[in-house]
Amino acid sequence: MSIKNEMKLEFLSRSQNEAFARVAVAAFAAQLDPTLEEIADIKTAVSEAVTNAIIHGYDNPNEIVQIITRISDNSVMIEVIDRGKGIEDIELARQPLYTSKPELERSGMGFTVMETFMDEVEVISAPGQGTKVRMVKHINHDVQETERD
Amino acid sequence: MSIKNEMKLEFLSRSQNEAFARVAVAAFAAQLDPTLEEIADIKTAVSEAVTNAIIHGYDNPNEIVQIITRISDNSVMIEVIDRGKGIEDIELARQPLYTSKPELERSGMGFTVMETFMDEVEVISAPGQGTKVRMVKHINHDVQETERD
Amino acid sequence: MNAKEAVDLLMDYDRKKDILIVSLKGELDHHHAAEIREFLDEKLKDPSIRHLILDLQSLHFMDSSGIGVFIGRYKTISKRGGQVCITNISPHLDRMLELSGLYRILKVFDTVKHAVDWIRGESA
Amino acid sequence: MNAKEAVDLLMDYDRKKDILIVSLKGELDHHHAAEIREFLDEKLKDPSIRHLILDLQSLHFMDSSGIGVFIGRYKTISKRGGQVCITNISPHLDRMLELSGLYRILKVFDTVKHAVDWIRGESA
Ligand SMILES: Nc1ncnc2c1ncn2[C@@H]1O[C@H](COP(=O)(O)OP(=O)(O)O)[C@@H](O)[C@H]1O
Ligand SMILES: Nc1ncnc2c1ncn2[C@@H]1O[C@H](COP(=O)(O)OP(=O)(O)O)[C@@H](O)[C@H]1O
Repeated sequence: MSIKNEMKLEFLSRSQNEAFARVAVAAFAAQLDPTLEEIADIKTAVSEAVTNAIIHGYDNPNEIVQIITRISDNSVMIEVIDRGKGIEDIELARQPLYTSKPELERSGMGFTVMETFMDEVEVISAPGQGTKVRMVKHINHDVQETERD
Repeated sequence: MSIKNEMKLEFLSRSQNEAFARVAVAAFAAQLDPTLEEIADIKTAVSEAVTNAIIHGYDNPNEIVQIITRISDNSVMIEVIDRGKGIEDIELARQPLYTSKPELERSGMGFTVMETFMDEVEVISAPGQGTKVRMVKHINHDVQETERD
Repeated sequence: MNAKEAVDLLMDYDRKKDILIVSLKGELDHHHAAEIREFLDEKLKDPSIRHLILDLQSLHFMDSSGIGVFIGRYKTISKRGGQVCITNISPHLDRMLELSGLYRILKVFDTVKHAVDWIRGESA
Repeated sequence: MNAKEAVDLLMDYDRKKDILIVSLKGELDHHHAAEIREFLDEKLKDPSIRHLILDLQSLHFMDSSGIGVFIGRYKTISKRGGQVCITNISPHLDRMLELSGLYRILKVFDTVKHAVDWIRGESA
């Protein structure tokens, strides 16, 4: 992947930053000329990963969530990183409907949504060290040309 | 100023990131519930400062431009930072119509625009060290309530 | 509309006998989930409400936090023997709801009117 | 419209005898300044164009890079003894143009038609 552009974002672990984070990543990814559907996919996946960092990774609103976004010719790579609690059993965490916070009415569908809406999702995590979710979305310009009005 | 929220943004010194930068800052400042006019002011000022970092601060597209944004109860503070050339004579640089790049059809109005659209503009710069432009905009919620439909 | 409203969640509601109709406008993420949850639970304190229709026509964004909200309200309503319907779903939302298995418990309709008619038919 | 077009600059043009009418859509910043400059300079190679009308109705954003572009084209046109007019200016753009002193050299009109009529009157 030859990198064409890159940005890094850091913000406090507060829920009001969820909207900001997805808008910022979408604005950056817009350089690849994605369809509205592709932008919606990216926004949703970013929202899931950022929400997880805020509610699962950290237990207070004064920690830092980091997002790194890289653009190549036809794909965008997004890393959402926290230095929080980390995940004990990544395989279990990725199962549809698994949530450690049912009391918050979490559905356990976050990772499933990321996997459905992005082309690649990799989770790197260690208890006490934090979590990095790396997602890739291919932006298919050939398909786009015909789909777009 | 008691800080309510904070973010930091870093991106490569390429002109296609100008739009991204102003959209990202505007999305963050939106938490203060500014009017559309206030958002337009902020976007314009950010665009000026980021453009300056890219064309005056650096001479290549692989350097880093940094933006720090802090929100308090009724104001937003934005710092646009480069580690580039720096400014020899800040007073001269801030004069309306002064530009060191007339060959690029720069109008020399960048700092004047920032000063007009923001409430405070401070320029910290040293030759060879880079430039930091710190801008503050007060978001007046009283006026807003009556102005907005 | 100002800049903040674009990413806010707004709620509107209507009442047709034992049916509560709530339309959601804007963005439903984790940040707004608490708000909509409180709003709905406050309304559902009224025991004469048996059914719930959620109109999503103006919901421009939703992540999996919304699924949790829908399931939670479904539990309340189904204890009363009522139905939860959702209407006016965008293609993007459709993929999310499909994925979550919500279609097995919620009824989906094109319009609020169709949902009301169906509930009337069911309980007739 | 897709996401990128929202922050792109699009140009449309029309020709009325010796008047070139260009409408700018989108965002005019430093990134797009080169594009619009090349577009205008290419068109202005045609010496039969004497006047330029820039219609800014759909220009949603402009920073001081736009001022530089306007002044540059003004220089070309005024050498030919022509006029540069701008039309359909938003309040935000108005503050920017006021500030820059551009109103001392450019003529401003509500509509393209008014600008055309005025040029016709002047050169009559
Ligand atoms: N950043 C994170 N830090 C710690 N734990 C996490 C993180 N992200 C996810 N998890 C764990 O993985 C589980 C499943 O996540 P997810 O599929 O997004 O569902 P949900 O957020 O609804 O619980 C979470 O309940 C949590 O236990
Ligand atoms: N970040 C920066 N780094 C170095 N020099 C700068 C920077 N920002 C501004 N300057 C200097 O200040 C001058 C005036 O800036 P400005 O008012 O924005 O006008 P313009 O960008 O049109 O030249 C520039 O021409 C440049 O010489």
